[in-house]
Amino acid sequence: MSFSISKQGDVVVVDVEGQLIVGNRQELKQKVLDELERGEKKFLIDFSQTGYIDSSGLGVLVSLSKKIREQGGELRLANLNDDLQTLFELTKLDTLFQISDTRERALESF
Amino acid sequence: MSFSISKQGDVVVVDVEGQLIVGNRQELKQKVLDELERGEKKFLIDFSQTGYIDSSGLGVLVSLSKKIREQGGELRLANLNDDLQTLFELTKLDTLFQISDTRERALESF
Amino acid sequence: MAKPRVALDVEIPSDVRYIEQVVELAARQCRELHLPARKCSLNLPVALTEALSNAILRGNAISNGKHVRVRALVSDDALVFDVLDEGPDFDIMAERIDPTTPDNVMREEGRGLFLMHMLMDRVEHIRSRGNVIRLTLLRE
Amino acid sequence: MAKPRVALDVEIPSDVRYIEQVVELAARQCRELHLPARKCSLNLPVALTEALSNAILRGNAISNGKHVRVRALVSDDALVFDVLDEGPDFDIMAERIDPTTPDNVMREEGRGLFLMHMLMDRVEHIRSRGNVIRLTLLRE
Ligand SMILES: Nc1ncnc2c1ncn2[C@@H]1O[C@H](COP(=O)(O)OP(=O)(O)O)[C@@H](O)[C@H]1O
Ligand SMILES: Nc1ncnc2c1ncn2[C@@H]1O[C@H](COP(=O)(O)OP(=O)(O)O)[C@@H](O)[C@H]1O
Repeated sequence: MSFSISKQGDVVVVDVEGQLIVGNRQELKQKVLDELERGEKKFLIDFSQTGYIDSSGLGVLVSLSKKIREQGGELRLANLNDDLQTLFELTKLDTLFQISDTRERALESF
Repeated sequence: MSFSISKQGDVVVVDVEGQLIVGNRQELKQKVLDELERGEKKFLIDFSQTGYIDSSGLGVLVSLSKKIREQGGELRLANLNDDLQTLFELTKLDTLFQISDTRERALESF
Repeated sequence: MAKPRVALDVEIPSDVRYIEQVVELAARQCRELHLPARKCSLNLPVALTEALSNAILRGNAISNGKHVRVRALVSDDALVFDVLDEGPDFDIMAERIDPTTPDNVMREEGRGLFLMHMLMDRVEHIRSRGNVIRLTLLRE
Repeated sequence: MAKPRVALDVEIPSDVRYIEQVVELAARQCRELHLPARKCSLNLPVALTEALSNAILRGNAISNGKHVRVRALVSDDALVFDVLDEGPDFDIMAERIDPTTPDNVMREEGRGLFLMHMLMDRVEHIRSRGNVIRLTLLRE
């Protein structure tokens, strides 16, 4: 369970490895907010290595998308597997986020 | 918790990721025996990504070293962290195995 | 029908960092009983995480010394998880909101009970010494 | 001195694949009580894995329906783990061999009780309805 951050061009890419849940969501939030504070504007969260997400993990994604937008930035998501896609559909969060099938497509979309 | 096998020159390298314990040791044993059956002779088990090993994991290493030697092959170990080094010393298995500090040194030693 | 048997019984401190391992034990139980893969990889882990985090954060209010218990009961047709806390009563119907309305979809909280209901075949609240949330997953 | 309190209480089926998650819960408990890092990363995980696998494979002989229970007790000076099985009595002194002698070092089995004793501050066998192996780790 860890978050790794890398930079692809001008996009900050965050890989979520393992679960995004109540026990670790603050860590993701802080990492992204630190980058935002440094002036970064474009963010991609890649879920290809993610297991499941709980409601507090979803809450952090909503919170981050608001904060990034307030700074004139953008948050995109990529690589939701079927389980995660279902979660986003159940909660209608698929209407709130721009979600791409692959990392490449997400990077191009900025 | 998984085992990945790769080939470096004529050496079969096994990376033990996570724990080597009663719940998964059979998987390691089978993977190595399969390679031995295919005619491989040189084996290196790399523990750089290993957490802990229990007595049944140590037992599998002893068993493999015997079986490999019976076929005229060799088993070497590399990258024991302090915890694992302690385990091998407590059980005197450090006298039974050839153990290298790094993967490179282990590969050169064959 | 055979008497339901306890398959797993775990008591942990009121600390959310224990949740993931407990859920992994439950998911393993789910897989070994051959329930549909999706139920074991998504429905159970998410719903149980919600019930556990509510028990720890809402029920026990992270109090030192209070515990949360999870008990799995296996019967012929279902796998049932009871999540027990030591907190005060609450009204599970009244607390549940619809987080998918245009007003609510931007909220950061309030999706827990909703997800439990969507992902489980049955969700019950039983008032005992504390709260018991009973999550039922049919084998089907 | 305060009364020892139960910090963790886990009951699992007799299946070795549950061991790793239970040990991870115990190791987390160890870290949160600020015991020395080495005790939480090596001594406890290995010794508890040994006690659990003996309880499952030897005590309960992998019987369907039999359970293994682990209970952690925290006191001012120690963290104590009780591992309970439902098996017949055995003689922990007589069963323990020295696996480091030239004859024994090539053996594939028999290192479990030895490692428990080397890695724990105290190991006790208590005969109750089944066996209780009590592993004590001093906080020091
Ligand atoms: N075990 C519980 N004990 C007390 N109150 C609870 C419990 N579970 C849920 N609640 C109440 O129900 C509310 C809604 O829960 P939920 O839908 O999970 O959303 P959230 O926890 O994000 O607020 C909580 O805010 C809390 O007031
Ligand atoms: N919980 C238990 N119930 C019954 N017998 C046990 C138990 N734990 C250990 N034993 C006995 O002690 C012996 C030695 O145990 P151990 O040192 O762990 O080595 P191993 O399990 O590899 O044989 C076991 O083979 C078994 O006969």
